[in-house]
Amino acid sequence: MIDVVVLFFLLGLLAGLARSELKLPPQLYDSLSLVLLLAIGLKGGEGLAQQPLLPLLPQFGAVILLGIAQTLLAYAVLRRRFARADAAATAAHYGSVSVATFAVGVNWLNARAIDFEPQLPIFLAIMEVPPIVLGILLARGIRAGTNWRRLGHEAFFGKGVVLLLGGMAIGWSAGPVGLAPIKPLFFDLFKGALAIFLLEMGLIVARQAVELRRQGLFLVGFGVLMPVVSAALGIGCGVALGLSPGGVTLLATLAASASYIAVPATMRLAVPEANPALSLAAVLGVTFPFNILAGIPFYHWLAARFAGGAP
Amino acid sequence: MIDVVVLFFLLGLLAGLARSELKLPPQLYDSLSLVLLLAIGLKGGEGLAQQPLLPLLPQFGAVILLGIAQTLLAYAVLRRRFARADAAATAAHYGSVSVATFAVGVNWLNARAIDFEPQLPIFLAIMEVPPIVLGILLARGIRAGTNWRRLGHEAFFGKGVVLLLGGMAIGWSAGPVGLAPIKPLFFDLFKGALAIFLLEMGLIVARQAVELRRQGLFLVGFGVLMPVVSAALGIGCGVALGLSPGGVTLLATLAASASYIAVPATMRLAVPEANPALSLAAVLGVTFPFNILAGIPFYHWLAARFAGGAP
Amino acid sequence: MIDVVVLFFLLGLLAGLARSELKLPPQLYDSLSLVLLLAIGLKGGEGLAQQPLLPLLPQFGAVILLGIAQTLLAYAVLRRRFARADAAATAAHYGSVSVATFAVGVNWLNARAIDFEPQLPIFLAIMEVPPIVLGILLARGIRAGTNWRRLGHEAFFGKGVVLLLGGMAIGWSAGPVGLAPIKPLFFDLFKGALAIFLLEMGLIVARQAVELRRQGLFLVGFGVLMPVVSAALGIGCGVALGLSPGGVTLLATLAASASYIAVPATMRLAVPEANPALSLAAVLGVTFPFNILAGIPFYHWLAARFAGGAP
Amino acid sequence: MSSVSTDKRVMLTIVTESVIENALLADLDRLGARGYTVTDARGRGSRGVRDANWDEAANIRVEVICGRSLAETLLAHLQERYYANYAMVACLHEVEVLRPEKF
Amino acid sequence: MSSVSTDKRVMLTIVTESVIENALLADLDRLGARGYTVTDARGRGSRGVRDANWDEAANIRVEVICGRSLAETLLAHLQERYYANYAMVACLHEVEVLRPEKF
Amino acid sequence: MSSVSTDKRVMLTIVTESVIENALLADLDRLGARGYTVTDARGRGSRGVRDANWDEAANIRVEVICGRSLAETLLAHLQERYYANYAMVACLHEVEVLRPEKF
Ligand SMILES: Nc1ncnc2c1ncn2[C@@H]1O[C@H](COP(=O)(O)O)[C@@H](O)[C@H]1O
Ligand SMILES: Nc1ncnc2c1ncn2[C@@H]1O[C@H](COP(=O)(O)O)[C@@H](O)[C@H]1O
Ligand SMILES: Nc1ncnc2c1ncn2[C@@H]1O[C@H](COP(=O)(O)O)[C@@H](O)[C@H]1O
Ligand code: NA
Ligand code: NA
Ligand code: NA
Repeated sequence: MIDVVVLFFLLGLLAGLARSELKLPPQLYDSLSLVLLLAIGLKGGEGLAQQPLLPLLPQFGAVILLGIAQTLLAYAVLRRRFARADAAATAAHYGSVSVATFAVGVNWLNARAIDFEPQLPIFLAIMEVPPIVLGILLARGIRAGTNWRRLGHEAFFGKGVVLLLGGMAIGWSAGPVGLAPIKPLFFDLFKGALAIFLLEMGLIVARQAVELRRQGLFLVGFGVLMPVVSAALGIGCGVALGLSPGGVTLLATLAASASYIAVPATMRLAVPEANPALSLAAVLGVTFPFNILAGIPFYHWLAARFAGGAP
Repeated sequence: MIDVVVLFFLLGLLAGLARSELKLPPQLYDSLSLVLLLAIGLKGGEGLAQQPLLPLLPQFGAVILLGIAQTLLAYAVLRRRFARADAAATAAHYGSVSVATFAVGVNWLNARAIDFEPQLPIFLAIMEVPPIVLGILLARGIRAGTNWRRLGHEAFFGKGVVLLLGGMAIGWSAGPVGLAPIKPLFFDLFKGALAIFLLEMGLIVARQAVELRRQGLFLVGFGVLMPVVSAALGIGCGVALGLSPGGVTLLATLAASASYIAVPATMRLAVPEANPALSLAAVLGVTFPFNILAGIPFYHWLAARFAGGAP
Repeated sequence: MIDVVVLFFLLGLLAGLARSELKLPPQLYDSLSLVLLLAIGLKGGEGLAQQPLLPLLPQFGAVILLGIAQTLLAYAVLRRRFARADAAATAAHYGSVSVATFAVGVNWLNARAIDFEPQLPIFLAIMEVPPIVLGILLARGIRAGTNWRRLGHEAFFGKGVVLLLGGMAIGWSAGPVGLAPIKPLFFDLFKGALAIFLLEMGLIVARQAVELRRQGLFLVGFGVLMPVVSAALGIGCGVALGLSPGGVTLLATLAASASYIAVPATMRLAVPEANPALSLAAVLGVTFPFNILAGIPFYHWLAARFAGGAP
Repeated sequence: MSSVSTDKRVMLTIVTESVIENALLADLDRLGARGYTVTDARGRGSRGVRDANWDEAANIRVEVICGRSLAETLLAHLQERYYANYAMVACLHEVEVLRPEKF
Repeated sequence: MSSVSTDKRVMLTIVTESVIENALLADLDRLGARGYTVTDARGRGSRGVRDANWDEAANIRVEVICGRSLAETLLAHLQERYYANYAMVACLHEVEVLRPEKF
Repeated sequence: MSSVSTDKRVMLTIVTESVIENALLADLDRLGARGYTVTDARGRGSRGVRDANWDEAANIRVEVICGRSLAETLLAHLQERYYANYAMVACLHEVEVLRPEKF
């Protein structure tokens, strides 16, 4: 059966396609994403407090390489059809990751009582930035024009990274007992908050319909196949790292996901000649709905086969 | 004793009348009304999942007629005093329904552990629109000038209807087990959210004081008597439909309630020559507070006598 | 160990100092402060319902005098260095109180299961205004120019006072049973809401860094010593009133706290020649962080010694 | 003399009730405006205080840069269609633009 | 020649701290302005960055359409009453309006 | 004749994508603007509807009061740096100010 949070996404999608007057206050959307990011971070940090951190370092290297491989692959495919700037910018979206997709994956696993490693939220945080840098290099080469310092700062101290890593640090140092008093807000409300967040995502996705129709089949095909291939890479990486089936599923989900917040904002500044409508139509119009409706269960089915858990 | 949520309304009212600086962020008000609408819908849909839907169709017809009867009655009374446009626009407000009043009614019944039928939220959704259409016809006749398509779209895909019916569809297909993870937000927080919502309603009602004083006694009298007569019609309708005492109470509350969101917005566009201050002074300044302070208990007392439950 | 809510403050502070892009929607901040104020009021009112009110009147007089004494003391110290308007305005900030600091104190005591008297939130409400009036008098004398009526109205019907006293009135008349349905929002979420609120406070405090560096050591010294001296006065006052160790701690915290909402807004209007950056740098840049990081535990240690509870 | 070569156009500024936003923008479209900018506003005028505390009492402020003749067409339309029944104020002033063909 | 007959008035634009909104609007009222429009704003000027991240650092932008002499009275009042102590900027420009009796 | 003595300056109004707010304001700074005012906006233009429903589709409206020559420098910079790739519209008009040395 479809998870209830996904039903909210479908409601938003239908309302948007029917051109309903339904709108969410933008500040509600911002507030929910703040709560979701902090909650994911807190939960991960709580888990990390119970294990040594040093052995994780090689895993971090591996998932960074995973993101870079995806970006290069996407660029190679997209370059056949699009101008260099557009190919590079879109590739960066696909190399990077989406918090919303990750949250739906976490929710999917929780609903089925499938565990995953606590370092997954760290993967989420560190996989965001490298594809952005690579995308800019692919688009522009190492030219004088790029203000790397500003870009670096915006990437590393962006909202998402700060909230995720900050939440992890708090969860890590407070531990389960310290976190108890704030659990009613961050943990008990997580799924309700995710539901409302996905309602808005449905409305946003619906707005991509026009652009998608204009761009045609190539983009739709790319938007479906790219995440599947990425998920396969992610599964390979996860199995190689020895993650549990839940962890492999979530790493595949991360790989399959494509950014629609941090990357578009940064690319708009760094590669202005790229058309943002193109990337967003693929990411939001195709890949995001594909992942949350069909991808995650499929990736878990694959993960379970290869990582040896029951599907 | 007065319910705690009504105390919040009184606090807002007093603060407003004392011209306090107290203001709620408009986005908080919007967010709360979104949560309330979804929660009412989810709850209703959850209930409907346990019974066949077809036998409800005649009930839907009956409550639509109820709203139309109220609109015509209100128009006949108001036309004695006001211009055609004003009478028609105000009548549409009274024929239609108010989510906030409904929510207070639900809360009142819940606090007393009185059950009601799960289709009541559907009544809420389908009673909103017909009086709007009728009000426009009363004001303008079937003239060329009215863009019925746009109005129809705005009415049927308006925020309130989409959230209510969407919430019901989700509640219906997810069922109690599927809804469990989002209950902490939508069900446990319902009354707290309603309390803050009513605080803002109190502030809004207080702003009607000046206009009300200007309009004088006729409007005050209408604002009290119209809901009582409507509630009587609602009780008759509910008893005829064989609803439980709780259901009859809630249908009477719906009938007695008057719209202050969807109707004013639509009427402003469709009947611009009507004075919106007039309708809002009656609806918000008199009828809404009357219903939540005195009306609901009174309607329940009546309902219990006629539908045979203990008051 | 540091309380988890304080960790959120530190996260905001670090993010702000690192010039992160992290921002909270201002409406979220307003909404949280509304919930916190109401929750503090409700809790206090619930407690007051169980005791006679008349014996409290002398206590109210005592805490008003406490605030006035602090204001005069602060003025005397600041006048040695600053112009009359600046000294008076800053003194008013220190004589008055801060809800956020109070909330952190409440949280600190709750986490340690230390009780305090239910009238403390009333102290919070009545200690806000008198130092404002005194500050204006110190700055301007009793001149014709001051619109006392408007100032009085803004002070007594300001947002904070209305929500606190309104919440108390509701808590008082509803009692524990009546409040039960809204507890999930106002009580269970209190600490989570406080955590997010303090995250924003950290960002706000970080913005004071530049101004603080410009003002130099005198202001930093004042910002640390003034609350310590005030807390000592508060402890004396609390012990004299016979409060419990928790109550003495909280009264000391109130005394030590300095306003950064009501007072700056009123002073900006009433004493425009005072430089608001100066007061805010001291209050937000030094005193607020000092109180929540080091002050509260220290005041409790002192309170426990003098009021005779176990530290 | 100008170092960049600008052209004259007219800026039409409209302040009105936000409830008619959709209808008004559709009219601007239909009458030929190539673009517009909208901001949320509040205010006071002959129809009283509109403090944006809730939707019914919120204003919008719309700006259209266009040629003078279109601006006058728009203004005439506003006067005929909206002035009687809605809180509305509108005014014109000249502005200099680059890329005049855009407006 | 104009196809609609417009009249000249003046638009006074004021950007200042939102903390004085009530006081400023009361002054405009008292000095005879028949209306005004307010929007929330942020900015930078001689008193530093005011980024609207919290109430103390928020700006408002107020527009008043009126006759030139009232505009100059208002401007003189602003200068005398607010310029020294508050972050404030004000400027005037001519606008064309319909219904000149309204302003 | 004026009762208060005002001076002529120019008001540059820019409407563009909010994603470039920081970069644009840094440019204004660097090129010598002494201040600016920003409001949030939405709109429509040659790059389609920008309805501010989410961050990517939000606009800002920036105003700079300054001397004509700086305004033209800024305008030329905008044209060169932003016009090709960003949704942007800019225009100038004359305004009267007190304290001309401030701008
Ligand atoms: N003289 C004025 N100057 C600036 N804005 C005005 C003026 N008069 C009215 N407005 C604005 O236009 C809206 C509608 O005006 P009215 O139709 O006069 O009520 C008001 O709410 C104000 O926002
Ligand atoms: N040259 C300028 N152009 C446009 N707006 C300005 C200018 N200077 C100042 N402002 C605005 O006016 C506010 C107060 O200015 P100031 O008193 O110079 O700090 C600033 O926060 C800006 O929003
Ligand atoms: N003719 C116009 N009048 C007023 N604002 C405009 C006009 N054209 C464009 N805009 C604004 O400028 C933004 C960017 O315009 P564009 O680059 O044409 O898409 C739009 O989203 C509108 O907010
Ligand atoms: Na990816
Ligand atoms: Na009704
Ligand atoms: Na104090």
